[in-house]
Amino acid sequence: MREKYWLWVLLVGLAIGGLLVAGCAAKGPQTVKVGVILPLTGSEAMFGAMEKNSFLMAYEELKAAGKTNIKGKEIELLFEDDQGKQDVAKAAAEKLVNQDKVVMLSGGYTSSCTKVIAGSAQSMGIPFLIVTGSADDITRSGWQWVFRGTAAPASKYTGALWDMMEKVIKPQRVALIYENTDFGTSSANAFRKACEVRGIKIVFDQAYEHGALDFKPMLANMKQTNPDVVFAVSYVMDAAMIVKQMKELDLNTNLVIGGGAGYTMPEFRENAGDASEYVTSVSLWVPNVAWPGAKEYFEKYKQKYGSEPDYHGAQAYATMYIIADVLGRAQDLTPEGIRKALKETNLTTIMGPIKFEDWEGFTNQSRPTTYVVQWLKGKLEVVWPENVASARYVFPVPRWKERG
Amino acid sequence: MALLGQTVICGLLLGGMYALIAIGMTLIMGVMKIINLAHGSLVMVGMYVTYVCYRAWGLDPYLGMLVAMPVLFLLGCVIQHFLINRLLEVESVLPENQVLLTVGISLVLTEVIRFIFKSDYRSIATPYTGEALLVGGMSISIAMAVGFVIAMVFTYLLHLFLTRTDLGRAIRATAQDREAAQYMGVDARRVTVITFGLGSALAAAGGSLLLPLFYLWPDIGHLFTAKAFIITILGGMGSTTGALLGGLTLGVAESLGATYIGMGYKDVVGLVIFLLVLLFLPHGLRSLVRR
Amino acid sequence: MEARRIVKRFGGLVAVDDLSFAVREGEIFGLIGPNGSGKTTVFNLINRFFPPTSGTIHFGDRRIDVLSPHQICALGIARTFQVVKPLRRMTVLENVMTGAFLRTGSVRRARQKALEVLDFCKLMHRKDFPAGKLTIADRKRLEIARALATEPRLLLLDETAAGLNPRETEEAMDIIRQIRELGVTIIVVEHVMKVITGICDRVMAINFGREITTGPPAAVVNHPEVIKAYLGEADA
Amino acid sequence: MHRYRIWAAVALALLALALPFIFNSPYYQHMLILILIWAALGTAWNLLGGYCGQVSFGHAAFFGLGAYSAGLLYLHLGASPWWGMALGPVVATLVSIPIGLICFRLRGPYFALAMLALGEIFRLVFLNWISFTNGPRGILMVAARPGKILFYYLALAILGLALWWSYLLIKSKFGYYFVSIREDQDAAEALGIPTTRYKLYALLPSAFLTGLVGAFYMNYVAFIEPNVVFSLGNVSVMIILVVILGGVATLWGPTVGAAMYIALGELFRAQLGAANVLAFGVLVCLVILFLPNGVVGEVDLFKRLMGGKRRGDVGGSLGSP
Repeated sequence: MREKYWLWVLLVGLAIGGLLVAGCAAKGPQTVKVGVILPLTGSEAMFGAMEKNSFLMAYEELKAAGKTNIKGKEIELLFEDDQGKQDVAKAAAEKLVNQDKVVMLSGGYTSSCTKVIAGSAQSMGIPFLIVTGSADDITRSGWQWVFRGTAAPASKYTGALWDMMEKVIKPQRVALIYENTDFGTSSANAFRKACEVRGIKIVFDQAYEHGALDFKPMLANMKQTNPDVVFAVSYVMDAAMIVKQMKELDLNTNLVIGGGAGYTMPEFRENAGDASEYVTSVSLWVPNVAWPGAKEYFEKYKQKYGSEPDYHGAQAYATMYIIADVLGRAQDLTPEGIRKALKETNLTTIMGPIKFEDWEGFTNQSRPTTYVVQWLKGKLEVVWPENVASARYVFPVPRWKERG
Repeated sequence: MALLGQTVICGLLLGGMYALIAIGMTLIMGVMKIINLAHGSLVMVGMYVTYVCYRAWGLDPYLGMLVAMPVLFLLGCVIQHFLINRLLEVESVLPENQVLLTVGISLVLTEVIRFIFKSDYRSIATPYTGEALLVGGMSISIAMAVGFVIAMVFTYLLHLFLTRTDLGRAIRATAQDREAAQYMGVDARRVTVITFGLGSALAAAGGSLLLPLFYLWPDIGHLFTAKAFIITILGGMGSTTGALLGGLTLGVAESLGATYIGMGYKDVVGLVIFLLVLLFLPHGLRSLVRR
Repeated sequence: MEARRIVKRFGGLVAVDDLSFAVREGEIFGLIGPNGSGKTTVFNLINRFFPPTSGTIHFGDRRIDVLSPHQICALGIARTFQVVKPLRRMTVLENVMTGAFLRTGSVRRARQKALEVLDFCKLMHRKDFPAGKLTIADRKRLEIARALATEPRLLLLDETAAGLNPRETEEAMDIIRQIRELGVTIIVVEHVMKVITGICDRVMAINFGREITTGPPAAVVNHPEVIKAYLGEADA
Repeated sequence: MHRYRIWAAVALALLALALPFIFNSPYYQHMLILILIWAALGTAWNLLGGYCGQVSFGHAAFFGLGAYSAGLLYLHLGASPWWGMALGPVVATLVSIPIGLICFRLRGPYFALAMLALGEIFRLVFLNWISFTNGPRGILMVAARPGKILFYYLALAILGLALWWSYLLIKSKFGYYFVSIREDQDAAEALGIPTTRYKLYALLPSAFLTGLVGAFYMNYVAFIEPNVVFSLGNVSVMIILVVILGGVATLWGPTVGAAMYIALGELFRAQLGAANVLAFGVLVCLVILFLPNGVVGEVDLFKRLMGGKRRGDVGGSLGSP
């Protein structure tokens, strides 16, 4: 009983003392604090870690160039883990703003966490620059404190694709499959509308829950509807499972198009193996994109952290550059001053030009540049728009059995 | 017709995999009568062991399994001996606090693995990955078929072990009536330790069979825990044949649901069957066969 | 209380086979038989822990084999369990109060009633003891006290004396007799012959779920078939 | 003794009222609100799970229904989600009736798993029924909202209601009946207790309060999606964790558990970086191993202070005076 007594005294003590300590950040030298909220544990941690690394890499480069010094004060990044949970994201946002007194917030990976952080930032009147969260309504809610530069709204990933669709692919019968997440359903909605406008028939339309072992029942069903093009919005590994099982089912179409995310990542190629060949996808970014610094970022990251970054990392890297640029230009480091500076941003990053504009009901949303990419000989090549293409597209793709 | 055939085949093969994972759980639940929410995490750890064997020594996952199983057997024994058995001995209002302990164990296992391997998605490419036989317009994945056969073999071996050996009989006796078994000289503590080890080893085997087909990251365990429960209840706690039957049923039900209702609802189909069985067949699907 | 031709089958096993008997108001009725002869099953049928396969059971002029256990208890039939079922983490007093709540919604009145019953069963000194920590004798007594608190008209006692030493057995018999003084009809299932012969008015012996004989205790205990049934058990 | 307890209660109430001014920062206030939310959820669960012994792994269903009642009112009718505070608990209670009637036929782990399955079914249906629920995109509320203080007092009122109901129930016949069902269902039935009905009597307030907290959550966080509010791992299991950490079947246990869960979770998160979940997992294992009945359940002193249970009793049960 005695030891138990001490254990609970310890626990309660920890609990009471804990909160006090948690809030009081060490008072160091004067810095300009920027809060970054990312999932560093939990099932999204892989991307959270990649984005954190990219932030730090950009920060070091900027520091070397003397750009992290804002009117005599250094920029300081404070990372907080949201565990992929929205309550925690809200707590992190409140802590950063109220306890750590950050001048602005950044981060936001999952749509749900990004929404909650954005809502908190809006009600606290603190600028929030989104890195990844792509749900449409985040920048469609009229929130003047919320800015999205490096991430496109989910429904706008397909800009370049439709150009290519009209000029090259000319689909007749499209099959649409998507994960039932915010990103998946938003993309699917936009895709459906675009098909309707162009009179393209959707012959198969189904959502699935991510993490399935076996997509064959759905794919076999799809096969019967005989589509000529498949549009699929999938998370990384689901994407690999889907194309592998298409191959196993000998499901042949003229082209499989991924709706971004999963279909462009190195892990996709690694897991799907040769089934990934010729798979096409929309993308916001590829290492060999034309924007200055993109290739260097990719190589440097790979060297430094031993793995290949994807567009999530690039988003974080570019965001860090935007932050340094904005804080450098801000008249004063009040929320209002930073908001003004954000609004006036005109910067070319490795994600392309960033300019926060109001359009089509969006606010403070940079217009995304999108690409169509294709896996060719195990490499991801830009195939559209043609003026920036790194390789010529293959269309229609060979049937599974005709491949070596 | 080909669609129905394809659906059923997919379901059966998948069900075989599910069954192997669930057999581990049914053993544990049968003997300990506890809900083990760490089961999926054990599967996950098993998969990482097999993965390491593949990366480090190029060991095929079907051989790596033979390394993963003993490792997980030990891990299971340790968990049972030092954690769960300890808790069984203390007086508590709700026996369900064991469940919470397994939640804690699951968190710890997941985070330790995340520390070592990070959250990256990992997968291995064997020569047979992505290969399939096409029979009459129906595709049969090689890795799944092999996995299915191995799962069946394991189930059969386990069945022999439980019915033919003294230790196996002791396990079954403990599952049926712990106190009675103790009167008859069974060391129930030891039996529970071995059972948990065995259950963990089988979980590792199930995970290893999935490795060539699937992929791996630290949170993969959650996918399996729920499935294993459903199957355990479908089959009746503690029954190996029941688990096999339950696994196949769940696999086919999910496949049919995915084909004819929609991929998003496939898990609902499984859960509804689960509820119905729970309510109307208290001893699981096995009781249908017995009758 | 009257049972008419009750039968209970478990799968292929017939636990109670065409048994009929009637218990008169105010008497102590004994039920004996070797292990597994179906005595406890009879109790479980009366308070409907499971339904009879066929046959009917009546209490007063009500047919009770269609009711549920708690309804039967509300009608005034209480029972104890052979394997005692104390509410382990409640105190003795709280255990008995739980029974008393059947007749009252007031905590105060339930406590009063429970204290009376505890006093009656000589458990007062254990009132604040957690039921899970009682000795076997006290647990058996607690079973009776709890059942009594529901104010039954018929009390089913299942092996109340099993596992008790001679002195404790005497005490238990005293209590049973006193309960009868209160006007409660009692059916006892018992192995200890001393209890049967000491308190019962009539006894029925059963084996394999079937009646062997019914009559005054002395006659039944010495009935050759009954002796054979017990000896048969001893042989096995 | 009695007077002492009244003073303690008054002091506690005053402290609770004053807390948001002592911790006069929105961050601490957010923590306090989360503690109140989880304390109320735990107290509600404790009625059914702790006292009545029916361990539900599906309380996320009631939480989600409450949250979605508020959210759907806003989404479809444009009504203020505050109305959801009225609708949510009613919907949750109504849904709980058939659930209870069906699942209470099952005992022990079977009941737990049936509730688990039900919770998951609700999650999947709300995720896939896009035309009605907006599916995985969830419901985002865009409106100016009142400050933290109001939310704090509202949450405090909900917790107060939960504690008050629990207190009334467990001090009455209901409490005795609930505990007897937990301790031995057969014995309870033989004592004339209609067990299914009394389990339902425990479930109804439990579901009502859980739905109320769900509706409050929608108002407070202003965004819900099925994977968040119907979550097995982050709602259903965590409610149980809160109760077991604090003390099963004790009046104050869930509140203490919630304070520990939120405060330690946040402390670890803020201080330990990526190791925070690991540390939390280790802590959970330690607490369950060494304090299997929770902090309140294990500590006599605490019990007497809080009016939980007299000394000399084991393993906290009734909380009778």
